[in-house]
Amino acid sequence: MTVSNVLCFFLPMNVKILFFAGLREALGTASESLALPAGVVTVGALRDQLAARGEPWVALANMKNLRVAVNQQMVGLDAPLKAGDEVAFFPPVTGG
Amino acid sequence: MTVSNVLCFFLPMNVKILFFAGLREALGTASESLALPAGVVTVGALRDQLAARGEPWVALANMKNLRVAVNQQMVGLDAPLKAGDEVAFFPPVTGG
Amino acid sequence: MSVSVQEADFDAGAEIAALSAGREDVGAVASFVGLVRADKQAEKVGAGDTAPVQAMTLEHYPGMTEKALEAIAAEARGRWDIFGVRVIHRVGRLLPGDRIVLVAVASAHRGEAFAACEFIMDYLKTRAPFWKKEETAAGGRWVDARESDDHAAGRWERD
Amino acid sequence: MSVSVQEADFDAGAEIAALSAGREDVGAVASFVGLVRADKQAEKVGAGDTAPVQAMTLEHYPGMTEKALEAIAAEARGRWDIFGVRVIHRVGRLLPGDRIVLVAVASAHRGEAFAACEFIMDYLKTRAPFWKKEETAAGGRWVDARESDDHAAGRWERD
Repeated sequence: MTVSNVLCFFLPMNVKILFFAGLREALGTASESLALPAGVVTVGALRDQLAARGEPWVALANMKNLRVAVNQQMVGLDAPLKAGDEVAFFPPVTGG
Repeated sequence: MTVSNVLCFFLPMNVKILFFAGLREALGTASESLALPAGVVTVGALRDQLAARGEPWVALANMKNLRVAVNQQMVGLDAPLKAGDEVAFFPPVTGG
Repeated sequence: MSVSVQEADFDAGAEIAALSAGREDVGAVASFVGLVRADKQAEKVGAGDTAPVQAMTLEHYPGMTEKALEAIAAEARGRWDIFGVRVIHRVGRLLPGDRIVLVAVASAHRGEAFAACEFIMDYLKTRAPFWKKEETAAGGRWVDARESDDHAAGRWERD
Repeated sequence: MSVSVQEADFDAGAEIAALSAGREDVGAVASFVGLVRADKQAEKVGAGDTAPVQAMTLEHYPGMTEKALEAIAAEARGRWDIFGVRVIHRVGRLLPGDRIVLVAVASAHRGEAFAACEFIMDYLKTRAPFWKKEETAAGGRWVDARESDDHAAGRWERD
Protein backbone atom coordinates (compact mmCIF):
# COMPACT_ATOMS: atom_id res chain seq x y z
CA MET A 1 0.00 0.00 0.00
CA THR A 2 1.46 3.36 -1.00
CA VAL A 3 1.07 6.68 0.80
CA SER A 4 -1.18 8.01 -1.92
CA ASN A 5 -3.53 5.10 -1.40
CA VAL A 6 -3.77 5.93 2.29
CA LEU A 7 -4.57 9.58 1.53
CA CYS A 8 -7.25 8.58 -0.91
CA PHE A 9 -8.87 6.55 1.79
CA PHE A 10 -8.81 9.06 4.64
CA LEU A 11 -9.12 12.54 3.11
CA PRO A 12 -12.66 12.20 1.77
CA MET A 13 -13.91 11.65 5.34
CA ASN A 14 -13.16 15.30 6.14
CA VAL A 15 -15.32 18.37 5.75
CA LYS A 16 -13.84 21.83 5.37
CA ILE A 17 -15.59 24.33 7.63
CA LEU A 18 -15.41 28.11 7.14
CA PHE A 19 -16.54 30.98 9.36
CA PHE A 20 -17.04 34.59 8.29
CA ALA A 21 -17.46 38.10 9.66
CA GLY A 22 -18.66 38.45 13.26
CA LEU A 23 -18.86 34.69 13.68
CA ARG A 24 -15.26 34.30 12.54
CA GLU A 25 -14.20 36.87 15.13
CA ALA A 26 -16.29 35.31 17.91
CA LEU A 27 -14.83 31.85 17.27
CA GLY A 28 -11.30 33.15 16.75
CA THR A 29 -10.84 31.04 13.64
CA ALA A 30 -11.60 31.33 9.95
CA SER A 31 -11.57 27.66 9.00
CA GLU A 32 -10.89 24.13 10.08
CA SER A 33 -10.82 20.68 8.56
CA LEU A 34 -12.80 18.12 10.53
CA ALA A 35 -13.31 14.40 10.17
CA LEU A 36 -17.06 14.14 9.80
CA PRO A 37 -18.22 12.34 12.96
CA ALA A 38 -20.39 9.24 12.50
CA GLY A 39 -24.07 10.13 12.52
CA VAL A 40 -23.55 13.77 11.51
CA VAL A 41 -25.44 13.77 8.23
CA THR A 42 -26.96 17.28 8.16
CA VAL A 43 -25.66 20.83 8.46
CA GLY A 44 -27.71 21.27 11.61
CA ALA A 45 -26.12 18.21 13.23
CA LEU A 46 -22.66 19.58 12.42
CA ARG A 47 -23.63 22.93 13.91
CA ASP A 48 -24.79 21.16 17.12
CA GLN A 49 -21.62 19.08 17.27
CA LEU A 50 -19.46 22.21 17.07
CA ALA A 51 -21.58 24.13 19.56
CA ALA A 52 -21.20 21.27 22.06
CA ARG A 53 -17.49 22.14 22.36
CA GLY A 54 -18.51 24.89 24.81
CA GLU A 55 -17.29 28.51 24.75
CA PRO A 56 -16.87 30.21 22.35
CA TRP A 57 -18.53 27.62 20.10
CA VAL A 58 -21.95 27.93 21.69
CA ALA A 59 -22.23 31.11 19.60
CA LEU A 60 -23.14 28.80 16.71
CA ALA A 61 -26.20 27.57 18.58
CA ASN A 62 -27.16 30.94 20.08
CA MET A 63 -26.88 33.00 16.92
CA LYS A 64 -30.14 34.19 15.50
CA ASN A 65 -30.33 34.03 11.71
CA LEU A 66 -27.27 31.81 11.29
CA ARG A 67 -26.69 31.31 7.57
CA VAL A 68 -25.10 28.22 6.05
CA ALA A 69 -23.65 27.38 2.65
CA VAL A 70 -22.64 23.91 1.50
CA ASN A 71 -20.26 23.83 -1.44
CA GLN A 72 -20.85 27.58 -1.85
CA GLN A 73 -24.65 27.32 -2.15
CA MET A 74 -26.90 28.76 0.56
CA VAL A 75 -28.85 25.95 2.24
CA GLY A 76 -31.04 25.34 5.28
CA LEU A 77 -29.93 23.58 8.48
CA ASP A 78 -31.66 20.40 7.29
CA ALA A 79 -29.42 20.16 4.20
CA PRO A 80 -27.55 16.85 3.89
CA LEU A 81 -23.83 16.73 4.50
CA LYS A 82 -21.27 14.29 3.19
CA ALA A 83 -17.53 13.82 3.44
CA GLY A 84 -15.63 16.19 1.16
CA ASP A 85 -18.15 19.02 1.47
CA GLU A 86 -17.17 22.64 2.10
CA VAL A 87 -19.46 24.05 4.80
CA ALA A 88 -19.59 27.76 5.68
CA PHE A 89 -21.33 29.36 8.66
CA PHE A 90 -21.93 33.12 8.68
CA PRO A 91 -24.28 35.93 9.74
CA PRO A 92 -26.84 37.40 7.30
CA VAL A 93 -25.02 39.11 4.46
CA THR A 94 -24.71 42.91 4.37
CA GLY A 95 -23.00 43.83 1.09
CA GLY A 96 -24.00 46.23 -1.63
CA MET B 1 -46.59 110.73 -29.56
CA THR B 2 -43.22 108.95 -29.91
CA VAL B 3 -42.51 105.77 -31.78
CA SER B 4 -42.08 103.85 -28.56
CA ASN B 5 -45.54 104.88 -27.45
CA VAL B 6 -46.99 103.45 -30.64
CA LEU B 7 -45.17 100.18 -30.15
CA CYS B 8 -46.42 99.92 -26.60
CA PHE B 9 -49.97 100.24 -27.82
CA PHE B 10 -49.89 97.75 -30.68
CA LEU B 11 -47.46 94.98 -29.68
CA PRO B 12 -49.39 93.55 -26.76
CA MET B 13 -52.27 92.71 -29.13
CA ASN B 14 -50.09 90.08 -30.79
CA VAL B 15 -49.52 86.45 -29.95
CA LYS B 16 -46.35 84.65 -30.91
CA ILE B 17 -47.11 81.24 -32.46
CA LEU B 18 -44.55 78.41 -32.72
CA PHE B 19 -44.70 75.10 -34.59
CA PHE B 20 -42.41 72.10 -34.04
CA ALA B 21 -41.31 68.84 -35.63
CA GLY B 22 -43.62 67.26 -38.23
CA LEU B 23 -46.13 70.06 -37.85
CA ARG B 24 -43.45 72.68 -38.51
CA GLU B 25 -42.48 70.82 -41.69
CA ALA B 26 -46.10 70.36 -42.82
CA LEU B 27 -46.84 74.07 -42.38
CA GLY B 28 -43.52 75.19 -43.84
CA THR B 29 -42.96 77.65 -41.02
CA ALA B 30 -41.52 77.59 -37.52
CA SER B 31 -43.19 80.70 -36.10
CA GLU B 32 -45.30 83.73 -36.74
CA SER B 33 -46.56 86.77 -34.89
CA LEU B 34 -50.29 87.31 -35.20
CA ALA B 35 -52.61 90.04 -34.02
CA LEU B 36 -55.07 88.13 -31.88
CA PRO B 37 -58.39 88.36 -33.75
CA ALA B 38 -61.40 89.62 -31.81
CA GLY B 39 -63.33 86.77 -30.22
CA VAL B 40 -60.38 84.36 -30.19
CA VAL B 41 -60.04 83.80 -26.44
CA THR B 42 -58.96 80.14 -26.27
CA VAL B 43 -56.18 78.03 -27.75
CA GLY B 44 -58.81 75.97 -29.58
CA ALA B 45 -60.31 79.06 -31.21
CA LEU B 46 -56.86 80.13 -32.39
CA ARG B 47 -56.23 76.64 -33.80
CA ASP B 48 -59.56 76.82 -35.69
CA GLN B 49 -58.76 80.30 -36.99
CA LEU B 50 -55.41 79.10 -38.37
CA ALA B 51 -56.89 75.92 -39.84
CA ALA B 52 -59.50 78.00 -41.68
CA ARG B 53 -56.71 79.43 -43.86
CA GLY B 54 -56.93 76.26 -45.98
CA GLU B 55 -53.99 74.08 -47.08
CA PRO B 56 -51.59 73.38 -45.50
CA TRP B 57 -53.10 74.85 -42.32
CA VAL B 58 -55.93 72.32 -42.11
CA ALA B 59 -53.27 69.98 -40.74
CA LEU B 60 -53.82 71.78 -37.42
CA ALA B 61 -57.45 70.66 -37.36
CA ASN B 62 -56.83 67.18 -38.77
CA MET B 63 -53.95 66.23 -36.53
CA LYS B 64 -54.73 63.63 -33.93
CA ASN B 65 -53.11 64.24 -30.56
CA LEU B 66 -52.18 67.86 -31.27
CA ARG B 67 -50.33 69.21 -28.26
CA VAL B 68 -50.35 72.86 -27.17
CA ALA B 69 -48.26 74.93 -24.81
CA VAL B 70 -49.07 78.46 -23.69
CA ASN B 71 -46.14 80.41 -22.29
CA GLN B 72 -44.15 77.14 -22.28
CA GLN B 73 -46.64 75.21 -20.18
CA MET B 74 -48.58 72.29 -21.68
CA VAL B 75 -52.32 73.10 -21.73
CA GLY B 76 -55.58 71.83 -23.21
CA LEU B 77 -57.40 73.35 -26.20
CA ASP B 78 -59.82 75.06 -23.82
CA ALA B 79 -57.02 77.07 -22.18
CA PRO B 80 -57.57 80.85 -22.24
CA LEU B 81 -55.48 83.01 -24.52
CA LYS B 82 -54.58 86.66 -24.21
CA ALA B 83 -52.51 89.14 -26.14
CA GLY B 84 -48.80 88.77 -25.45
CA ASP B 85 -48.95 85.00 -25.00
CA GLU B 86 -46.51 82.58 -26.63
CA VAL B 87 -48.48 79.68 -28.11
CA ALA B 88 -46.82 76.51 -29.41
CA PHE B 89 -48.46 73.72 -31.45
CA PHE B 90 -46.67 70.37 -31.81
CA PRO B 91 -47.09 66.59 -32.05
CA PRO B 92 -46.75 64.32 -28.99
CA VAL B 93 -43.19 64.49 -27.70
CA THR B 94 -40.73 61.67 -28.41
CA GLY B 95 -37.52 62.50 -26.57
CA GLY B 96 -35.47 60.49 -24.15
CA MET C 1 -30.48 70.02 -9.32
CA SER C 2 -29.10 70.60 -12.74
CA VAL C 3 -30.54 70.30 -16.22
CA SER C 4 -28.72 70.67 -19.55
CA VAL C 5 -29.88 70.56 -23.16
CA GLN C 6 -26.85 70.39 -25.42
CA GLU C 7 -25.42 69.08 -28.67
CA ALA C 8 -22.27 67.80 -26.98
CA ASP C 9 -21.86 64.28 -25.66
CA PHE C 10 -21.55 63.72 -21.90
CA ASP C 11 -19.41 61.63 -19.54
CA ALA C 12 -21.84 59.56 -17.47
CA GLY C 13 -19.14 58.53 -15.00
CA ALA C 14 -18.11 62.12 -14.29
CA GLU C 15 -21.75 63.19 -13.84
CA ILE C 16 -22.50 60.27 -11.50
CA ALA C 17 -19.35 61.00 -9.49
CA ALA C 18 -20.22 64.71 -9.25
CA LEU C 19 -23.50 63.87 -7.47
CA SER C 20 -21.64 62.42 -4.48
CA ALA C 21 -18.39 64.42 -4.67
CA GLY C 22 -17.44 65.96 -1.33
CA ARG C 23 -20.42 64.39 0.41
CA GLU C 24 -20.60 61.56 2.93
CA ASP C 25 -24.38 61.18 3.05
CA VAL C 26 -24.95 59.79 -0.45
CA GLY C 27 -25.34 56.02 -0.33
CA ALA C 28 -26.91 55.48 -3.73
CA VAL C 29 -26.72 56.93 -7.24
CA ALA C 30 -29.16 55.44 -9.75
CA SER C 31 -28.72 56.46 -13.35
CA PHE C 32 -29.96 55.89 -16.85
CA VAL C 33 -28.35 56.39 -20.24
CA GLY C 34 -30.51 56.29 -23.36
CA LEU C 35 -28.90 55.59 -26.74
CA VAL C 36 -29.81 55.68 -30.44
CA ARG C 37 -30.78 52.21 -31.64
CA ALA C 38 -30.32 51.29 -35.30
CA ASP C 39 -33.22 48.84 -35.16
CA LYS C 40 -35.73 51.39 -33.95
CA GLN C 41 -37.42 51.97 -37.28
CA ALA C 42 -37.96 48.27 -37.92
CA GLU C 43 -40.07 48.04 -34.82
CA LYS C 44 -42.22 51.00 -35.80
CA VAL C 45 -43.16 50.19 -39.35
CA GLY C 46 -43.83 46.48 -38.97
CA ALA C 47 -42.13 43.27 -39.93
CA GLY C 48 -42.16 44.12 -43.63
CA ASP C 49 -39.84 47.10 -43.29
CA THR C 50 -36.58 46.58 -41.49
CA ALA C 51 -34.70 49.61 -42.80
CA PRO C 52 -32.10 50.36 -40.14
CA VAL C 53 -31.83 53.85 -38.67
CA GLN C 54 -28.79 55.59 -40.14
CA ALA C 55 -29.10 58.76 -38.09
CA MET C 56 -31.50 60.62 -35.85
CA THR C 57 -32.15 64.33 -35.43
CA LEU C 58 -33.46 65.65 -32.14
CA GLU C 59 -35.46 68.87 -32.22
CA HIS C 60 -36.55 70.70 -29.08
CA TYR C 61 -38.41 73.79 -27.90
CA PRO C 62 -35.69 76.05 -26.49
CA GLY C 63 -36.75 77.56 -23.19
CA MET C 64 -39.71 75.32 -22.58
CA THR C 65 -37.55 72.19 -22.65
CA GLU C 66 -35.35 73.38 -19.81
CA LYS C 67 -38.40 74.53 -17.82
CA ALA C 68 -40.12 71.17 -18.34
CA LEU C 69 -37.03 69.24 -17.24
CA GLU C 70 -36.61 71.46 -14.18
CA ALA C 71 -40.27 70.92 -13.31
CA ILE C 72 -39.92 67.14 -13.66
CA ALA C 73 -36.82 67.12 -11.44
CA ALA C 74 -38.56 69.33 -8.87
CA GLU C 75 -41.55 66.99 -8.86
CA ALA C 76 -39.19 64.07 -8.15
CA ARG C 77 -37.59 65.98 -5.27
CA GLY C 78 -41.05 66.57 -3.85
CA ARG C 79 -41.92 62.89 -3.97
CA TRP C 80 -38.69 61.29 -2.73
CA ASP C 81 -35.96 62.19 -0.27
CA ILE C 82 -33.23 62.70 -2.84
CA PHE C 83 -30.12 64.89 -2.65
CA GLY C 84 -29.31 65.65 -6.26
CA VAL C 85 -30.59 65.22 -9.81
CA ARG C 86 -28.66 65.56 -13.05
CA VAL C 87 -30.43 65.52 -16.43
CA ILE C 88 -28.59 65.93 -19.73
CA HIS C 89 -30.49 65.65 -23.02
CA ARG C 90 -28.72 65.98 -26.35
CA VAL C 91 -30.19 67.66 -29.44
CA GLY C 92 -29.11 67.78 -33.07
CA ARG C 93 -28.01 64.92 -35.29
CA LEU C 94 -26.98 61.65 -33.63
CA LEU C 95 -25.84 58.27 -34.96
CA PRO C 96 -26.70 54.73 -33.83
CA GLY C 97 -24.88 53.96 -30.59
CA ASP C 98 -24.72 57.65 -29.63
CA ARG C 99 -25.88 58.66 -26.16
CA ILE C 100 -29.11 60.70 -26.12
CA VAL C 101 -29.99 61.25 -22.49
CA LEU C 102 -28.62 60.89 -18.98
CA VAL C 103 -30.67 60.93 -15.79
CA ALA C 104 -28.82 60.41 -12.50
CA VAL C 105 -30.26 60.69 -8.99
CA ALA C 106 -28.41 60.64 -5.65
CA SER C 107 -30.01 59.61 -2.38
CA ALA C 108 -29.16 57.97 0.93
CA HIS C 109 -30.97 54.79 -0.11
CA ARG C 110 -31.24 52.84 -3.33
CA GLY C 111 -35.04 52.51 -3.35
CA GLU C 112 -35.55 56.25 -3.54
CA ALA C 113 -32.75 56.75 -6.07
CA PHE C 114 -34.15 54.09 -8.41
CA ALA C 115 -37.75 55.26 -8.13
CA ALA C 116 -36.90 58.92 -8.74
CA CYS C 117 -34.63 58.08 -11.69
CA GLU C 118 -37.27 55.95 -13.38
CA PHE C 119 -39.96 58.55 -12.63
CA ILE C 120 -37.90 61.31 -14.23
CA MET C 121 -37.28 59.21 -17.37
CA ASP C 122 -40.97 58.31 -17.67
CA TYR C 123 -42.08 61.92 -17.29
CA LEU C 124 -39.35 63.22 -19.58
CA LYS C 125 -40.62 60.87 -22.29
CA THR C 126 -44.12 62.37 -22.17
CA ARG C 127 -43.67 65.95 -20.89
CA ALA C 128 -40.42 67.33 -22.23
CA PRO C 129 -40.69 68.91 -25.70
CA PHE C 130 -38.21 66.84 -27.73
CA TRP C 131 -38.98 65.25 -31.09
CA LYS C 132 -36.97 62.61 -32.93
CA LYS C 133 -36.69 62.30 -36.69
CA GLU C 134 -35.13 59.09 -37.95
CA GLU C 135 -33.23 58.78 -41.21
CA THR C 136 -33.26 55.47 -43.05
CA ALA C 137 -32.39 54.55 -46.63
CA ALA C 138 -36.09 55.18 -47.32
CA GLY C 139 -35.90 58.80 -46.13
CA GLY C 140 -36.70 60.77 -42.98
CA ARG C 141 -39.55 60.01 -40.64
CA TRP C 142 -40.76 61.59 -37.41
CA VAL C 143 -40.97 59.04 -34.63
CA ASP C 144 -44.47 58.37 -33.36
CA ALA C 145 -45.12 58.69 -29.66
CA ARG C 146 -45.42 55.32 -27.97
CA GLU C 147 -48.51 54.40 -26.02
CA SER C 148 -46.24 52.44 -23.69
CA ASP C 149 -44.57 55.73 -22.71
CA ASP C 150 -47.91 57.26 -21.73
CA HIS C 151 -48.61 54.09 -19.79
CA ALA C 152 -45.22 54.25 -18.04
CA ALA C 153 -45.79 57.88 -17.01
CA GLY C 154 -49.33 57.02 -15.92
CA ARG C 155 -47.95 54.62 -13.29
CA TRP C 156 -46.83 57.61 -11.24
CA GLU C 157 -50.16 59.46 -11.29
CA ARG C 158 -51.62 59.95 -7.87
CA ASP C 159 -55.23 59.08 -7.26
CA MET D 1 -22.16 39.04 -18.41
CA SER D 2 -19.29 39.97 -16.18
CA VAL D 3 -18.77 39.96 -12.45
CA SER D 4 -15.76 41.27 -10.52
CA VAL D 5 -14.88 41.28 -6.82
CA GLN D 6 -11.92 43.56 -6.29
CA GLU D 7 -10.18 45.98 -3.95
CA ALA D 8 -9.65 48.56 -6.69
CA ASP D 9 -12.07 51.38 -7.43
CA PHE D 10 -13.99 51.38 -10.73
CA ASP D 11 -14.92 53.88 -13.45
CA ALA D 12 -18.71 53.76 -13.74
CA GLY D 13 -18.73 55.73 -16.98
CA ALA D 14 -16.29 53.36 -18.68
CA GLU D 15 -18.26 50.32 -17.53
CA ILE D 16 -21.57 51.82 -18.70
CA ALA D 17 -20.04 52.73 -22.06
CA ALA D 18 -18.56 49.22 -22.47
CA LEU D 19 -22.04 47.69 -22.29
CA SER D 20 -23.10 49.43 -25.52
CA ALA D 21 -19.71 49.76 -27.25
CA GLY D 22 -19.77 48.56 -30.84
CA ARG D 23 -23.49 47.75 -30.66
CA GLU D 24 -26.47 49.48 -32.28
CA ASP D 25 -29.23 47.54 -30.50
CA VAL D 26 -28.73 48.92 -26.98
CA GLY D 27 -31.26 51.65 -26.27
CA ALA D 28 -30.97 51.74 -22.48
CA VAL D 29 -28.35 51.28 -19.79
CA ALA D 30 -29.62 51.47 -16.21
CA SER D 31 -27.02 51.53 -13.50
CA PHE D 32 -26.49 51.83 -9.79
CA VAL D 33 -23.54 52.95 -7.71
CA GLY D 34 -23.54 52.29 -3.96
CA LEU D 35 -21.28 54.35 -1.70
CA VAL D 36 -20.06 54.38 1.91
CA ARG D 37 -22.16 56.76 3.99
CA ALA D 38 -20.65 58.39 7.07
CA ASP D 39 -24.04 58.60 8.75
CA LYS D 40 -24.81 54.91 8.49
CA GLN D 41 -23.97 54.04 12.08
CA ALA D 42 -26.18 56.78 13.47
CA GLU D 43 -29.18 55.20 11.86
CA LYS D 44 -28.40 51.76 13.25
CA VAL D 45 -27.80 52.50 16.91
CA GLY D 46 -30.58 54.97 17.54
CA ALA D 47 -30.88 58.69 18.08
CA GLY D 48 -28.64 58.66 21.12
CA ASP D 49 -25.53 57.56 19.22
CA THR D 50 -24.55 59.53 16.19
CA ALA D 51 -20.93 58.45 15.91
CA PRO D 52 -20.05 58.90 12.24
CA VAL D 53 -18.54 56.03 10.29
CA GLN D 54 -14.81 56.68 9.81
CA ALA D 55 -14.14 53.63 7.65
CA MET D 56 -15.71 50.37 6.57
CA THR D 57 -14.15 46.97 5.90
CA LEU D 58 -15.83 44.60 3.47
CA GLU D 59 -15.22 40.89 3.96
CA HIS D 60 -16.36 38.28 1.47
CA TYR D 61 -16.35 34.53 0.81
CA PRO D 62 -13.92 34.09 -2.09
CA GLY D 63 -15.29 31.73 -4.68
CA MET D 64 -18.85 31.68 -3.43
CA THR D 65 -19.20 35.43 -3.87
CA GLU D 66 -18.42 35.27 -7.58
CA LYS D 67 -20.72 32.27 -8.03
CA ALA D 68 -23.55 34.02 -6.20
CA LEU D 69 -23.17 37.17 -8.30
CA GLU D 70 -23.05 35.13 -11.54
CA ALA D 71 -26.19 33.28 -10.45
CA ILE D 72 -27.99 36.56 -9.68
CA ALA D 73 -27.02 38.00 -13.08
CA ALA D 74 -28.11 34.80 -14.83
CA GLU D 75 -31.44 34.92 -13.02
CA ALA D 76 -31.93 38.49 -14.28
CA ARG D 77 -31.15 37.42 -17.84
CA GLY D 78 -33.76 34.70 -17.54
CA ARG D 79 -36.41 37.14 -16.39
CA TRP D 80 -35.82 40.07 -18.74
CA ASP D 81 -34.66 40.55 -22.30
CA ILE D 82 -31.33 42.17 -21.46
CA PHE D 83 -28.11 42.21 -23.46
CA GLY D 84 -25.42 42.67 -20.87
CA VAL D 85 -24.83 42.88 -17.14
CA ARG D 86 -21.83 44.27 -15.28
CA VAL D 87 -21.39 43.84 -11.54
CA ILE D 88 -18.37 45.13 -9.62
CA HIS D 89 -18.20 44.82 -5.85
CA ARG D 90 -15.27 46.13 -3.86
CA VAL D 91 -13.80 44.46 -0.77
CA GLY D 92 -11.28 45.61 1.80
CA ARG D 93 -11.15 48.91 3.69
CA LEU D 94 -13.19 51.83 2.31
CA LEU D 95 -13.79 55.38 3.49
CA PRO D 96 -16.96 57.51 3.52
CA GLY D 97 -17.74 58.62 -0.01
CA ASP D 98 -15.94 55.63 -1.55
CA ARG D 99 -17.76 53.58 -4.15
CA ILE D 100 -18.71 50.05 -2.98
CA VAL D 101 -20.70 48.50 -5.80
CA LEU D 102 -21.69 49.01 -9.42
CA VAL D 103 -24.52 47.24 -11.20
CA ALA D 104 -25.18 48.17 -14.84
CA VAL D 105 -27.63 46.54 -17.24
CA ALA D 106 -28.04 47.09 -21.00
CA SER D 107 -31.26 46.41 -22.88
CA ALA D 108 -33.22 47.67 -25.87
CA HIS D 109 -35.78 49.32 -23.58
CA ARG D 110 -35.56 51.23 -20.34
CA GLY D 111 -38.23 49.29 -18.46
CA GLU D 112 -36.30 46.04 -18.67
CA ALA D 113 -32.96 47.71 -17.91
CA PHE D 114 -34.33 49.41 -14.77
CA ALA D 115 -36.14 46.31 -13.50
CA ALA D 116 -33.16 44.01 -13.99
CA CYS D 117 -30.76 46.50 -12.39
CA GLU D 118 -32.94 46.93 -9.30
CA PHE D 119 -33.54 43.17 -9.11
CA ILE D 120 -29.81 42.46 -9.16
CA MET D 121 -29.14 45.01 -6.40
CA ASP D 122 -31.94 43.63 -4.23
CA TYR D 123 -30.75 40.04 -4.64
CA LEU D 124 -27.10 40.99 -4.18
CA LYS D 125 -28.02 42.57 -0.82
CA THR D 126 -29.50 39.32 0.48
CA ARG D 127 -27.73 36.53 -1.44
CA ALA D 128 -24.13 37.55 -2.07
CA PRO D 129 -21.74 36.73 0.81
CA PHE D 130 -20.35 40.14 1.73
CA TRP D 131 -20.19 41.55 5.25
CA LYS D 132 -19.54 45.12 6.31
CA LYS D 133 -17.73 46.15 9.48
CA GLU D 134 -17.99 49.83 10.37
CA GLU D 135 -15.36 51.74 12.31
CA THR D 136 -16.42 54.65 14.47
CA ALA D 137 -14.69 56.51 17.28
CA ALA D 138 -16.43 53.97 19.56
CA GLY D 139 -14.78 51.00 17.82
CA GLY D 140 -15.65 48.44 15.17
CA ARG D 141 -19.10 47.00 14.64
CA TRP D 142 -20.48 44.47 12.17
CA VAL D 143 -23.44 45.89 10.30
CA ASP D 144 -26.74 44.17 10.98
CA ALA D 145 -28.74 42.91 8.04
CA ARG D 146 -31.71 45.13 7.27
CA GLU D 147 -35.20 43.74 7.23
CA SER D 148 -35.96 46.22 4.45
CA ASP D 149 -33.41 44.42 2.26
CA ASP D 150 -35.18 41.09 2.75
CA HIS D 151 -38.42 42.87 1.94
CA ALA D 152 -36.94 44.41 -1.22
CA ALA D 153 -35.67 41.04 -2.45
CA GLY D 154 -39.00 39.46 -1.57
CA ARG D 155 -40.76 41.73 -4.07
CA TRP D 156 -39.25 39.65 -6.87
CA GLU D 157 -40.33 36.24 -5.56
CA ARG D 158 -42.64 34.41 -7.89
CA ASP D 159 -45.82 32.93 -6.53
